[in-house]
Amino acid sequence: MALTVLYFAWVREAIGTGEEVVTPPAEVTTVAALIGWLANRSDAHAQAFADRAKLRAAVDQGFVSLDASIVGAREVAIFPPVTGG
Amino acid sequence: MALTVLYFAWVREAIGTGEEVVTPPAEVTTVAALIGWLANRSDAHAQAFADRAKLRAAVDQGFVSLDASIVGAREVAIFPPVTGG
Amino acid sequence: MIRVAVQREPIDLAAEIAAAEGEGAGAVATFTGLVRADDGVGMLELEHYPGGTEAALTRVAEAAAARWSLLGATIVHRVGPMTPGERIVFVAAAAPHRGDALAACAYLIDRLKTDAPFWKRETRGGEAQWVDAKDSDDAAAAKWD
Amino acid sequence: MIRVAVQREPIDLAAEIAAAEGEGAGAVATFTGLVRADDGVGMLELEHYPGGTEAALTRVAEAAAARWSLLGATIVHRVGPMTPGERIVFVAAAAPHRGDALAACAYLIDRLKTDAPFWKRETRGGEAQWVDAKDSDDAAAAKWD
Repeated sequence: MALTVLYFAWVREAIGTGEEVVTPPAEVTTVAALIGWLANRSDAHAQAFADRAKLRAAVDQGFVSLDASIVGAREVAIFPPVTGG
Repeated sequence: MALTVLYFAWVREAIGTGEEVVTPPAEVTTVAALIGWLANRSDAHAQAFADRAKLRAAVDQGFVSLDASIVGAREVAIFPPVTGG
Repeated sequence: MIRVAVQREPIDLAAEIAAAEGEGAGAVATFTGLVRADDGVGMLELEHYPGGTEAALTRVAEAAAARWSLLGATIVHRVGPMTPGERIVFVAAAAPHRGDALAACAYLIDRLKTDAPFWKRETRGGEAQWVDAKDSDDAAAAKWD
Repeated sequence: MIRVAVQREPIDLAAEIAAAEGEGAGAVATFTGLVRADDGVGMLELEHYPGGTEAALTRVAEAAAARWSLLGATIVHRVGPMTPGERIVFVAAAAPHRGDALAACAYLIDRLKTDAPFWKRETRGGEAQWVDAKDSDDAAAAKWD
């Protein structure tokens, strides 16, 4: 099923786009698995995702840990730790 | 020695003035003793000072307890608990 | 960096905050107390101890500046008659970092309540009454000891 | 009673505070974060997650309203480029009593720092760099758990 993936801050810059629509295989059921699958799309993806400890994620606009499920999700965002305020 | 005594809020209203200059005898050395001595000046004073638990004081503009010394003081203020802010 | 004022004029919030921000701070915390409209009060009058009140407010602000890393501490308190919705008091703490600004702001208003000579008289339906001090204010002030 | 805004325009403090006071509150606590001028930063840019950021800020404000007796909770956050001295963020809590307003105000800014998707990029001497998250922010947010 089509999934919108959003990137922010240096993740966005490293990958070179802020948004892509992908169709991961059915066995990709968590954020971590999605990141592993996306890492194969290009060297830029692989480099952006090299250090998982620096990545945070949201599923359908809610912050989640990387082992959270993406089953049924429409939008996943991958980004560095937040620094607002 | 001449001492300025200031009254505020309902203490001022009960006594009928906000300020008087008095010369207490030398044995009046504390705020409590001063209040006791002032209570003899009029019925209004006696009534204003009837319940000591409702009185607070400052000596030379600093809050003190009623057993504080007034020796050498130039200004003593007597008033109800404060209610600012 | 310390600003203390006791005034009969309304408190100009925009001007006070601009002055507090002008210290070059990264963080400004403020507290504003207003006359509540919800308990039947038609008018509130504030009496103070001229000279003694300013001295007490300065001591409160100086104590905050000694305790936290501040760029500025402001206390503005209104006296005289005022009506529901009007500002009674404004305090602000400006600091490089937010923790200091937030803590100092809470300290300023908590200590002002017990350490500065002001007295409130409320008028309800034409009848004026001096406001009693609250034990909760003593407790709030004591937590900073 | 909840107002959340993410905007490129400068934050109009006087208007935001007037709106917060308009809730009929007896107590309004505010926090303003500004771009610090003291560490060589020439420009600061804020990126956000359109839709996701507003949703996160709304959750923070609703959590504050559920936890304290509030009349209003306001969060206004600026995005895009800004320069030292400009306001990045403004939060306000309006309540009948000061304890609720002060606590909710501190909560709003502490949780916003960790729970809302914003990213800062600083430019110093022509060189841009993404700002690292601070452990102290996680600690400040966690104290409300």
